[in-house]
Amino acid sequence: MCAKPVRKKSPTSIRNYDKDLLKSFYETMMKIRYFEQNIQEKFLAGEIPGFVHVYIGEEATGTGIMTNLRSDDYIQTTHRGHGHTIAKGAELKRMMAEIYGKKPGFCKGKGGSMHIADFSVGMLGANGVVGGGYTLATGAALATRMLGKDQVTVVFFGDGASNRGTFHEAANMAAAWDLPILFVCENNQWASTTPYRTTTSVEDIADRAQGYGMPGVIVDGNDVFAVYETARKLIEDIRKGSGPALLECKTYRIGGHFVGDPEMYRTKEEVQKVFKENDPISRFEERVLDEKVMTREELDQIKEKVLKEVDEAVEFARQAPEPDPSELYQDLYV
Amino acid sequence: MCAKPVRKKSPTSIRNYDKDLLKSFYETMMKIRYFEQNIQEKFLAGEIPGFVHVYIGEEATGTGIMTNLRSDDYIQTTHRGHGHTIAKGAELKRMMAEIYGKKPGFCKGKGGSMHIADFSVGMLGANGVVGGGYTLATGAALATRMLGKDQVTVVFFGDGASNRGTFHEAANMAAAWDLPILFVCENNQWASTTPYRTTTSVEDIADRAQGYGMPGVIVDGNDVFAVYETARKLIEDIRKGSGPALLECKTYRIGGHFVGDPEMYRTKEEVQKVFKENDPISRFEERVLDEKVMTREELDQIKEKVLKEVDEAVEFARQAPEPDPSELYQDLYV
Amino acid sequence: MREITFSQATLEAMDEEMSRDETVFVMGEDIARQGGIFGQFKGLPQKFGFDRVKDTPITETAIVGAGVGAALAGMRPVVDMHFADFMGVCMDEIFNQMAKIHYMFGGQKTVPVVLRAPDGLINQAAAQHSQSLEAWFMHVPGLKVVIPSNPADAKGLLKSAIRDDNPVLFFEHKALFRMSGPVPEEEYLTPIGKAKVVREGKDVTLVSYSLCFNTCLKAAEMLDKEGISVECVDLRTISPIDKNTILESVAKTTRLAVVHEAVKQGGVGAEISAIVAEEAIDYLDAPIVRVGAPFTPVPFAKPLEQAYRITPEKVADAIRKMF
Amino acid sequence: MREITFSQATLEAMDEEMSRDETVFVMGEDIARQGGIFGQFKGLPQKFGFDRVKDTPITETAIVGAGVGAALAGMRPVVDMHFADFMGVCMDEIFNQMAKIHYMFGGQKTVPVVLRAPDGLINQAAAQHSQSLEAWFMHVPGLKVVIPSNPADAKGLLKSAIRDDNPVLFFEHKALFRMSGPVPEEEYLTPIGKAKVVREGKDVTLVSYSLCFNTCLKAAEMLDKEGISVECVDLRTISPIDKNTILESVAKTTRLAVVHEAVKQGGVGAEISAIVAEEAIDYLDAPIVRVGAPFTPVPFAKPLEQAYRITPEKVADAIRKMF
Ligand SMILES: Cc1ncc(C[n+]2csc(CCOP(=O)(O)OP(=O)(O)O)c2C)c(N)n1
Ligand SMILES: Cc1ncc(C[n+]2csc(CCOP(=O)(O)OP(=O)(O)O)c2C)c(N)n1
Ligand SMILES: [Mg+2]
Ligand SMILES: [Mg+2]
Repeated sequence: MCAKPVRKKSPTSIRNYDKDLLKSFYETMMKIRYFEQNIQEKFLAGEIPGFVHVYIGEEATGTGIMTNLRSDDYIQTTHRGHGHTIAKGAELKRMMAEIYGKKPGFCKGKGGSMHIADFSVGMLGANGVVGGGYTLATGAALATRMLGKDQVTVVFFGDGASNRGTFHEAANMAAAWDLPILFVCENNQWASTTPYRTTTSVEDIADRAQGYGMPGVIVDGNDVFAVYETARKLIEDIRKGSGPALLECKTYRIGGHFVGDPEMYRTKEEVQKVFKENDPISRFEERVLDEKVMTREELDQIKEKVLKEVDEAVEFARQAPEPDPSELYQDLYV
Repeated sequence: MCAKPVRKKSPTSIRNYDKDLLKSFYETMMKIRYFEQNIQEKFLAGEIPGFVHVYIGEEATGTGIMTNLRSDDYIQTTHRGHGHTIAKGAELKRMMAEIYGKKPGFCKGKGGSMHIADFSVGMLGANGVVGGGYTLATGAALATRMLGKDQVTVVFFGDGASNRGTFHEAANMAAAWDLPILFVCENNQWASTTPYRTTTSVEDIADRAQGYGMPGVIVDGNDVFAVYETARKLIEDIRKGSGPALLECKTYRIGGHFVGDPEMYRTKEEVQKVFKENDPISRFEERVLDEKVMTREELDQIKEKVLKEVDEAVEFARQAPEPDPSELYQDLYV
Repeated sequence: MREITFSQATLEAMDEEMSRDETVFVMGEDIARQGGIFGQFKGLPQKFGFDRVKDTPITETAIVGAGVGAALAGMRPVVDMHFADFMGVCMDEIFNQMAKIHYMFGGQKTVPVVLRAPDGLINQAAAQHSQSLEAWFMHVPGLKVVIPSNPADAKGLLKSAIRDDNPVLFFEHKALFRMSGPVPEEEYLTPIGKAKVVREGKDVTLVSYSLCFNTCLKAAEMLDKEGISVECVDLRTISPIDKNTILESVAKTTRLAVVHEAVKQGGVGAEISAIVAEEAIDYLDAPIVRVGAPFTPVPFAKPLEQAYRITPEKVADAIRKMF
Repeated sequence: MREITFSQATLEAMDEEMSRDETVFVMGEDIARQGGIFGQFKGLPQKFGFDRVKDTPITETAIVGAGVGAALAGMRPVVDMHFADFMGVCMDEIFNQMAKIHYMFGGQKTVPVVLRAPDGLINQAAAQHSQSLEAWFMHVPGLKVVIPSNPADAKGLLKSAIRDDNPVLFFEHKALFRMSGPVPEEEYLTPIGKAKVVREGKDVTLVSYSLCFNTCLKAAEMLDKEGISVECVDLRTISPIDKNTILESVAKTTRLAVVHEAVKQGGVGAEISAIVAEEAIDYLDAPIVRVGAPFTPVPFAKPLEQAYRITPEKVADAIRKMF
């Protein structure tokens, strides 16, 4: 039997979508977008320190997938993890505070952008080590199974990360043990300065699924409806015990690799073209207006609400106290 | 296009095989067999120390592949590397001396069975780390390419090793860079005490080739003719610049994992059945006699010659001097 | 007191802790079907099932990583490393993930994982199966590192390690597994972070751990006959180090020697020596002596391995020179 | 003498060695298209081609392993680790393969590989992008470990490392790349294994390396004004250690302090201290002081990172207490 990955299409119509669901898609995507735009701005203004990687242009992926998760499901994310964290339901204020290195942050300022984690919403951590998360997520999936729970774990990774050996070890283990885990590759075409096809031996990373005996599925990662529906089916199956699957979401990294990246490895035109033609948020807006399932005012209302929420988060983070130097020695051992 | 691995059959007839080639198959396989039987015996008698893993039952694989290699081609082997080393043309005396821990050994007694290497015949080393060899072999292939040579590198690995992340990293790199390397999985059904299917998520390890965009081929590893012909084609292509390939040889580990293994994880009957029905050497004998391409006397002559050669190697190793304690400090830095 | 082997002692620890707490499980390569290379898991799968005593693929990064992830999701995994030599494969999972998660995430989650790592020289196993790597891990904040020298401590420390909410590395010398020794029948825990003065003496403090500690005891007996009274301190834990026990002993004896099987350069001995040179130099009546392996990989051939090994004679020689 | 940056100095070293020897090449993540995170590879692909300046997949085990394999087959690879923090990923390739091949195979083959590893604190990069891990590698026989503190040494040591037939780790502090300093125009090599007395003094020997050595020089100036004369020894190589230079200096000054950015416990300072406590304790008029990072992962927030950092003030304080 031939097992090339399946390519999923966008639903032909979204007329039967629940209004609240549509609103939540937009709200989440906009929240991420504004959050990240603020991060860029504040970083360049010197307010936010460290290394910061934004998710602009990839919002539909995280949103479409996370909408299918329960709050007790687990996710494991990467250095580019703000979007996932927001979509999983983390509180923006504490999140922004962490990114500012402030005391009320999720990690009390010890982690920062690359080490965001919010265990209260099942977000098991970003990771500064590319490909560091696969095996942790596999272990979380193992634990839920051993504990007799029906939680699902989702691990996110980039095209660049797909080449790390940890992917192979985790995928094989998850498949050999039939663990409830979804591997989500966000193929945004770039691994830092490197076009993924120059270092990745296959065009479709989902091709690798077959080598583990798991289903491989490809979807347009900038189409929130397609991502949502594809992930829904996969996550339902996994929750029922089908074992792991690999979902590749084709997307594009609109921002630089990190905020402040001179981007000497690609042209502004390339990026602008994608942004103009394939921005997941514009595409959502056009489609819902086109199919008349939402109105411009509804969209604007959400936008406004989100704008306010993010601004409050920024203000909160700015005003928040820094950790005291003495806290350096806390949280090392239990 | 579907890219399931290809299954190669045995040649329908071996009548057109060159007599010298047939003889060399038998000689190499018998050399390995006697060598390994001696190792077992001498180890159990307390003459050989350390950890020793024998290749009994897998002789056809190493022999069939290595027959296609030039002496300047490279191989990288594993903890179970005696057979490959012999088939690549290493001198038995110095090899046995190394296994005995004697001074004239390839590694002056510093390596032993698990760290045999003979660079003079392109044998880049056994490895005590399962899966440690893939990346080294990939580098050797890279070097030959950069140096403008047409050498081919072959890396051997077990079914157990196929799950190591190093496989993935090396396979992707080799494929992304089109390197002249053949990955040979000797699927002998067992990884130490563990039946491979309990920890390996696919039945055919060659299924993994597709995930790197390289050809995957499966062959009966106990049929020296099938292995030889399959490897010949692959190695020719690789030498011409086709890029890497993955060849899975289905075989069986007749001996324990290491010499002295109590083998409490499988029955004697299972092993005896395979040995009786699928010993690569008996199968060779039967076929050449059946197809009348060799005579019993010819086989016996070779056997005798090989017996003598191995006995001499053992005698050489026994008589050889041990390294002097002062040599401990030699060979650390150049 | 009854005597059992080190291997049995660790088996009892596993059995008791797995019985006590259902979230404790163990995974590793080739541990279930045959009971572990040193018999240290024998019978556990029969008692607790193959789900709680898991044979894994040969994937050290996945084993340790999955241990960490399972801990984050509510389990208390014990992970067997097969041989300590393979810890390089999962070094990132150990030092960048397991060790840092609690701190880096601001104390949100604990990571109760135990890594069991059989180490040291045995049977001419050569360069990649004979190593003692504990020193690396004392340089990693967030880990605890335990390294017993006898069955009783092995049992008590393993139980403590499993109950500890921090990640603990448990180094167990391959040559110790067959060693017999008295082990109480009743339940007990040996505290992590406490060294033990096993043999009192007044002329010199000999600090060691693991198999080598037994070598030191033998050296101490040899020296006793020559009139040198050796106090033997078994570190048992190398991170956090029990400074006080060492400093008190040195204050009494005025001399310090540190012995381990790992190579001397950059070893645990350096840290012990540096602590004393920093905090108690005025007590000292002699240079601090370190005995460790020569600075080479472990060689295969018998005479070379013999030259490489730490023996009671070598330890005694080093100490004689202090007087 | 002309002044160039540390980054440029290493670039010149690469350029000269790649021009001299066709078998020298460099590979790593994101080094070619953008010239390296610190500009340290800028222009090289244009001059030598993208085949000799290779962007690799994100696969540290394959990069280092392939470096070793390429060396075995006749090349002289330089491998860039991106950040030293990722060396845990390829630890097995470093310590079990690269370091051991020459010895374990009885000297049959040399392994002329250089690993370049940018390390240390910069820009609040937090726990997984700020580490100093050099101490692990001084505990690994078969490796040489080099760690310059300024542009001139960086160039000379990198050239020596590339010509060395042994595997060499070249740690380069991320904060040093922008540092300018005098670098001779004519070709030169800086010997591996030789420390340097950069500043003479008579009251105390201050041993350090990498960025921290510059911190020590500042501390020395501060102390000078207070009447404490500090001799500053730049180790430059931490394996093999240049014992003699240290011992000679201590014999003169009678006091020793060792400073590094890595955590103190189990760091290089322990080894230096232990060497002196073993071989030169009688010279000492004060305890040996070590200054290193606190025993925690590197925290993100500014006040925490600041508390974590080694500063001239902290070094000066530690030294004042010796008098
Ligand atoms: C093990 C490791 N190697 C290298 C890096 C440096 N690095 C950080 S992000 C990145 C690129 C990641 O690309 P991809 O996985 O595609 O994720 P994306 O940034 O596109 O979201 C690299 C090389 C790292 N953090 N960890
Ligand atoms: C990294 C690593 N993990 C574990 C081991 C222990 N070990 C040695 S051989 C072996 C089984 C290998 O199985 P396979 O790859 O199928 O090769 P085979 O022995 O069957 O030839 C194991 C687990 C090791 N040497 N290295
Ligand atoms: Mg990417
Ligand atoms: Mg096998």
